[in-house]
Amino acid sequence: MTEKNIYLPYLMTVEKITQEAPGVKTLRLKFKDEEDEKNFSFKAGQFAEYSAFGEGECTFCIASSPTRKGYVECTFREAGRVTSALAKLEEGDTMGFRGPYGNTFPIDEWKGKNLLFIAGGIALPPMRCVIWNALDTRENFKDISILYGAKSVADLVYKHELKEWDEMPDVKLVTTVDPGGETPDWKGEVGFVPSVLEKMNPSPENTIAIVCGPPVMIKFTFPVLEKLGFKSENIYTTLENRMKCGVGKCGRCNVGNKYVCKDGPVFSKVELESLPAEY
Amino acid sequence: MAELNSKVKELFEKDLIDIFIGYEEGTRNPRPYFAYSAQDADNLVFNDKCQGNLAVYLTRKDLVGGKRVGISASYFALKSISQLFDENQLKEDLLIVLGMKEDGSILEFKGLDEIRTYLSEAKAPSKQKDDELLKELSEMSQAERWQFWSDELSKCFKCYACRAACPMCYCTKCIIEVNRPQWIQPWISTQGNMEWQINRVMHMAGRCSDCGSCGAACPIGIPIHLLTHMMTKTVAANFGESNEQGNVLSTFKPDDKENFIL
Amino acid sequence: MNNEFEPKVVAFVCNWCTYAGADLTGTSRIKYASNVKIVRFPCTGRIDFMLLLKAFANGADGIIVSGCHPNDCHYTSGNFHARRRWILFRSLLDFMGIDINRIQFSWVSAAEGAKWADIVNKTVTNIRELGPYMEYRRAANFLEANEEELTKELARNKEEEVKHG
Amino acid sequence: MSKIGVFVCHCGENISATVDCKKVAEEAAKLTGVEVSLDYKYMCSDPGQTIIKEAIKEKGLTGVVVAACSPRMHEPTFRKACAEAGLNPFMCEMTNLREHCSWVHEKNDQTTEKAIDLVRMLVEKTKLNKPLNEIKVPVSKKALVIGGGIAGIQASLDIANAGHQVILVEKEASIGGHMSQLSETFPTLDCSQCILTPRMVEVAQHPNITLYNYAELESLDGFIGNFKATIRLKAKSVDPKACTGCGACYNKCPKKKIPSEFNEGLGMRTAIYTPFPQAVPNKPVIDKENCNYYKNGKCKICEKVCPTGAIEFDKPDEFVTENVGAIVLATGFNVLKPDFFPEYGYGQFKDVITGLQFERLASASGPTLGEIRRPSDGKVPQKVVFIACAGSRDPAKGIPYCSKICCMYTAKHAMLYQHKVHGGESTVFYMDIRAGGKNYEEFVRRAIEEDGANYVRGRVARIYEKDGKLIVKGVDTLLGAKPVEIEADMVVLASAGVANCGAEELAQKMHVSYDPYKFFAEAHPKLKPVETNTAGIYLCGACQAPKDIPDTVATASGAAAKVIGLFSKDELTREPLVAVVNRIASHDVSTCVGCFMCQTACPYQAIEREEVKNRAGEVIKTVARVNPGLCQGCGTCVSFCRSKSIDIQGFSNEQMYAEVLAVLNTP
Amino acid sequence: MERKYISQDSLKTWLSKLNDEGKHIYAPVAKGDKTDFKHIKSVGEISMEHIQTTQSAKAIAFPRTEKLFSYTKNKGDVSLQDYDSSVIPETVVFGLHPCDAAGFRPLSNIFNWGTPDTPFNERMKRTTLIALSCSQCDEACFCTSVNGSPGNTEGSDILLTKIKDGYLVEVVTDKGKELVSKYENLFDAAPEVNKEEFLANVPQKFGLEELQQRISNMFESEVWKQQSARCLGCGACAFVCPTCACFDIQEDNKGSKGSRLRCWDSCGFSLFTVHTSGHNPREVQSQRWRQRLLHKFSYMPERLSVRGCTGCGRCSRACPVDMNIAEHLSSISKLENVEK
Repeated sequence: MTEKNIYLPYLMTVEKITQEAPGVKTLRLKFKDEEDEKNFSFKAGQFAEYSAFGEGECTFCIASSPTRKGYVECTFREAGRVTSALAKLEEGDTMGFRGPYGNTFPIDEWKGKNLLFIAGGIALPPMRCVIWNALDTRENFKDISILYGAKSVADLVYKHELKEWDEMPDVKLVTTVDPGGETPDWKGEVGFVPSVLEKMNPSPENTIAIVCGPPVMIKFTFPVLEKLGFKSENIYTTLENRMKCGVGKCGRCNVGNKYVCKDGPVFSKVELESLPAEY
Repeated sequence: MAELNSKVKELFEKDLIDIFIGYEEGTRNPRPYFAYSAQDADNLVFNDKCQGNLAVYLTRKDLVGGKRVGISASYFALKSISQLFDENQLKEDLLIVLGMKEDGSILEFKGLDEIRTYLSEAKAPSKQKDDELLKELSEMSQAERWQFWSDELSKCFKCYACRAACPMCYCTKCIIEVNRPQWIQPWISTQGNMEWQINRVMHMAGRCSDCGSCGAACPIGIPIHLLTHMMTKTVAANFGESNEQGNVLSTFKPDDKENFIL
Repeated sequence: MNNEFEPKVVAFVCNWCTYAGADLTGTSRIKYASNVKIVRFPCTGRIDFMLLLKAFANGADGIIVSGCHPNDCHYTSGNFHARRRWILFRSLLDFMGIDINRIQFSWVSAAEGAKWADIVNKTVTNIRELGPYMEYRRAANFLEANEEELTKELARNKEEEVKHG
Repeated sequence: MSKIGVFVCHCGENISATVDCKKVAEEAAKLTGVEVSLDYKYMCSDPGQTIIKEAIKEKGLTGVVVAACSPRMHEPTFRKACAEAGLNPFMCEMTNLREHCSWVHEKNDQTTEKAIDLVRMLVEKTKLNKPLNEIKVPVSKKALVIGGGIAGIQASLDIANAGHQVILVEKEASIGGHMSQLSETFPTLDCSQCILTPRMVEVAQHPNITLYNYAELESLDGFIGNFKATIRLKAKSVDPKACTGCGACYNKCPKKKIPSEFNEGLGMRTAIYTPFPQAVPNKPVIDKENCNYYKNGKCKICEKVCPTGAIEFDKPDEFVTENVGAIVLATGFNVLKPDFFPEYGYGQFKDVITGLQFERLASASGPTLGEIRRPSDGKVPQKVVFIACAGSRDPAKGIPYCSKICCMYTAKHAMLYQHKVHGGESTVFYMDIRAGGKNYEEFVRRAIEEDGANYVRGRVARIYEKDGKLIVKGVDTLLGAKPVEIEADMVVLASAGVANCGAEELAQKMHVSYDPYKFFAEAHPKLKPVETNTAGIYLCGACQAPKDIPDTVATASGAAAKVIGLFSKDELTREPLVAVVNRIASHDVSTCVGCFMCQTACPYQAIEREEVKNRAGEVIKTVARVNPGLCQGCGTCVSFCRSKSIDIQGFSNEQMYAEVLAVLNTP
Repeated sequence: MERKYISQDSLKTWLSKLNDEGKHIYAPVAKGDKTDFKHIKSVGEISMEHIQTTQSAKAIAFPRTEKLFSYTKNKGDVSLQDYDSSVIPETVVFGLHPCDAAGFRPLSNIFNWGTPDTPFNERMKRTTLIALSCSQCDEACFCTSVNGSPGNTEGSDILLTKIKDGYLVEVVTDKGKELVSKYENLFDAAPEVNKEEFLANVPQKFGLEELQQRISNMFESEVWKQQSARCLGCGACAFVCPTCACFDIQEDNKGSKGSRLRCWDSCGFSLFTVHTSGHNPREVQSQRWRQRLLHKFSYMPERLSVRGCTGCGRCSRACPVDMNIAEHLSSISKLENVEK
């Protein structure tokens, strides 16, 4: 055969499993084949297809940073057939990985700027990749602020990393939970992300805002950013649409004539505004 | 014909309906048509070339949701409408049914009970051709029947036109789309195609109006309507023509007859 | 192991009558063919017809479906519902040319240990005569490449049949 | 993958003699997801269970498969062991290598292969098991007893004596039922009223019993532990609080010629009446059908004579709603009206009477004060013919069953007649004598041998009147079908016991199933004789089938014991092997499309309708929901559901599917 | 382009020889009133009476179900068996019409957009298309409205045109040449004929330019709702289409062995785009109908430089409710007030 079969996944060993929140797990995957590992590279924002052999494939972004070599991580919520099977894997088991696919955050263009990350619920993973990327190349950026909200304290993912970020002197972390989701010893904010953002009142000056979260959160966060003076070209988000192939062929993920798998998943708000509401 | 047009006009003029489901002239045969005004009513036709079962549109929420609906219904569509009522899918106060007799005259129904009464008395249109095919098939040996159906169903490419054309297939998630477990292979193979048809026909048992729309809809021309036709006849032969309420499979009689259980 | 065709038979039984009846066959030490494997259901009403087809698709040559006698259902009416289902299902399969002689339906009560052994032995003998149910399995394939593979398997089985038949 | 532990039991040699248990364990160890696989001589023994418990703890097992004997035997044992080790008990499954394998097959490779297949099957199932928790349903500890005959009285007293509140509903003006009409009772011949009346009084005075006489169940909602019963209190026209039971009213009532129901029409009563002198409560009611005031607006004599002003005309029926946790149905039976038999001339000949009428004649409180006098002319009959099986065991008449009590009471009647009419002649036509029961056969023999009742085996074809005598024409089958003709003064028909009128309607109200003869159906004919298919509703006495007094009382106490058992805890716990309708994360809420055909299929009325509303409170969908308090887990709905929206825990679609695939696909 | 002539009989001989060579020949075979491509064993099976086969010939390169790779599981471990292109036979498709042959270009563009799709390419590599010009058409045909024609050579390796008792042979590609040159003696020199005279007259239904101008700006139009009202949401149109390439990836797994399969899918199915959360970007049929038309007439031309429609009219014939695509496109091309 002359060309590589694009549907053939890499075999990966599940190296580490972290239970992030009820129903949410992070798997750290290591290439079984060293050659594969050597030839593999990706950038922040990209996604991949993960296989549980016997059940099928599922699409998630790569949650680990490209600056951390030797493994990739994914974080997912157990929902359907494939995610349930992935959730059942034990350390040492084999699974499949196909990618990286899609575009990336233009992180090189952000050099010398302030970064404001705004994430909600299970949408922190795509952000985590770029957060660590930025933190690992901290000298390239000015202020880094992270606003992360979840339904309840239990639902916050990456709890130990949140702690780590919180302790970093050059990172401003604000965590919030929806009203009623707090525990007695909760020290963060209580309230929905858009209102907490408004309270935070970040300066739009030389700042890039990266927003990831459920559609409702995004819908209400954009106007707040606008109000704060953020320009559309300085706001980025990632889109999720159902995909099967990940490479622009299966015909599911397009939003108008843009394919989330090829033209996305990262879109600036400017781009988003030119797209029809098909996501 | 003029009777239908003027009747529907009247329904719109009296503001009794928001939408009327009927047929208009199409490329070769009449096709489904939705009238939204008295003016639209002029486009309606009804003749023996009208295919399909219009009751299929009654469960389409994006089309009829919350609207007052009128429909021109063939004998088979009436049967489907009655069954859809039994299955809690329709609201009596939102539906006006005009029964279309084979001669083109209109039967006006005041409510569901009248439809039921009519159906209990009316004779089903004859299905002579299907009956003949059925007989032909049942006279074959088991191996020949297997050959026939595996040949036919090997052609199926699972477009699910049979499902889409059926008024009783209104599930939001069909068993074919259930993947835990994957009951039926979603890809195309004779076996998967067969299992799909077996499921479809078992799900139709006692609910099917025997309209044959599934077979008519099949783009490849597989005579799948023979399966539902056969099922309708089997149900009638075993459990009687009318099953008072609900599905033949959700009810039973202690003295149901069988001769194959040891 | 000899090469004789050993039918694979799956039994779908209800927990209260036939499963208990098969338990009694055991306690009475009545011997029967080991080709049958029992899958336990709460009630015959629970037995989905799709599971029977899945059994055929996955290599079963024969199937036994068994539960409580009419009026004896632990849940009063599960077996009545099941019976209706089987009446229609059987007719449909037959109409489609699927070999219904490979499905044995029976009522075996918790007291009928001997009947259970009898049903199993009868079914196994019957299926042994009918041979492996390749037609249905064969229909699962979608590629010509597989078809060739299957033709070979079919031929192999035929050969074996001839050899031992 | 999951971490499953497989534990293969030798069962001494019961399994290992034919199955290579070591090999089974080795093969199981190779299966994906199997963390540990061991074999041991006796898994159910303490050390065996310890092995399992240790493995769960050490290896962090997520599931356990015990390959041993029948799960019908030891499933609870092993599930308990798992629970003790901290594993959810429903993550433990058993596969049957003994009854279904080693005991029924020869020792050879195939048998071991089969054992391996069986283990693989359960391993695949167990991988898909989900931890389940017992279902808890709150119980309101108050019982509703419907029917105030001896069955209802007994059940009420038993429940009340156990310390629980009881609502007793009786449709007549007095409790007591058929037993209060009886003269003496077989086989001891003690006076029926003497043994019953104290119990009736006890009911009336019991602090835990609320008696609603002259009342009927109007409607019933809810489910086990949580029923809501609406009871119609029929207007009595007499305020029971004001009434002292002095009797002035019925003594003065001008309507005196109303056939008394209590006396089976052999005596008369007034329009305002108490059914019988010992009635409980002993307060009259007005029979509106016959009362002059209600019929033509004039009279009101009772109102005038009542010293306490207790008469209250034109008061409507009232309704009360009671929340109860359990219900006992004790609505009793009726006797077949013998006009069913034109050939016996009941209704045409005054002296052809029913057994129950004979009871009234023989009763000291009856219209003849216990003397046997025939209805036509009050003469003492010298020749009496008793006909057993009047209607019973006659498929042609639509009653194929045996009414069970007639043989005994006919013997009693013959005996009582012989005691009371010295020199009288009694002849009993019978088909068979069914005298199963303590001292029953002896009793019948006494009637024949000591009291001289003449037993003739055969059917009576016809009765007609001739010269003031009733000519009974029958055959004696023991004498080669010899025709027999007896000139009798009176004929007593042991007419069949039939379901009480209104039984069908009541059953439908309560969602209780009934048999073709309208007797209420028990949940299981042997093992659940006092339960119905609706959890929390129990049966006793003759509403289920004709019964004699001892049986009736026994079932009443049985039903009461079930109720008391139910009330012994604040919450009802049930195995969670019940059906559930899926709920998905989408705005569709469930894949259920709400056709509700499962509702028709469910034998337990466990499926309810649930309206799903959006945030604005609009109903977006009506979907099915399973009431886990009622579902018994048969799964009929599961295989019926077209969109697979309903599944059953413990025997889920995925699990059963995995089992079938696993048993057929060798790795 | 080389032009030759082949007689009716020689054509049969040629095909028989190709068959004998071991090439799999797919050709139209009639059964009942339907004709479809089938792997033929003998030339006699071929039928050319039809106007159009029910299905297109796309399954040759994009089979209804295709194994992408296989795997074997052993406890937690997995080994992979890559796609095996060696099982693909050398194939000749005979008797497809120019609209079908033209359909392979859009397919190829989809499957090779950015990343080449091995199974598709390997199959195409081994396939030669001997197309046949159309001498008749029906009311569903509209190739001339989408820049095609009944004698269009685009996409074919060889195009035959029936002229009197034989066929004009136009050898379009090297692949075609190979098949011809091997059996040179069966062919004669092409006669001087005007090919157009032997072609069907397919009337133009709409102006492509007018359509193209409007359709790219019509995402929010009400037209979709009106047009799709009767659409039942089946996949018939997509499955018979020569250019529809949407697919699903599924898993076939028994015991420890399994394979990943690609199978046809349709953008018309209601759950095609549904998210795990239940959210569905194309929730109602009008959105799915819009996707179908925009994909073919807006997105593909914009992104892949090729239209996703060759005017074969199959979707119109297959539709149970007469969703006549030419009629719908024509009405769009006549719309007024579409903002540029």
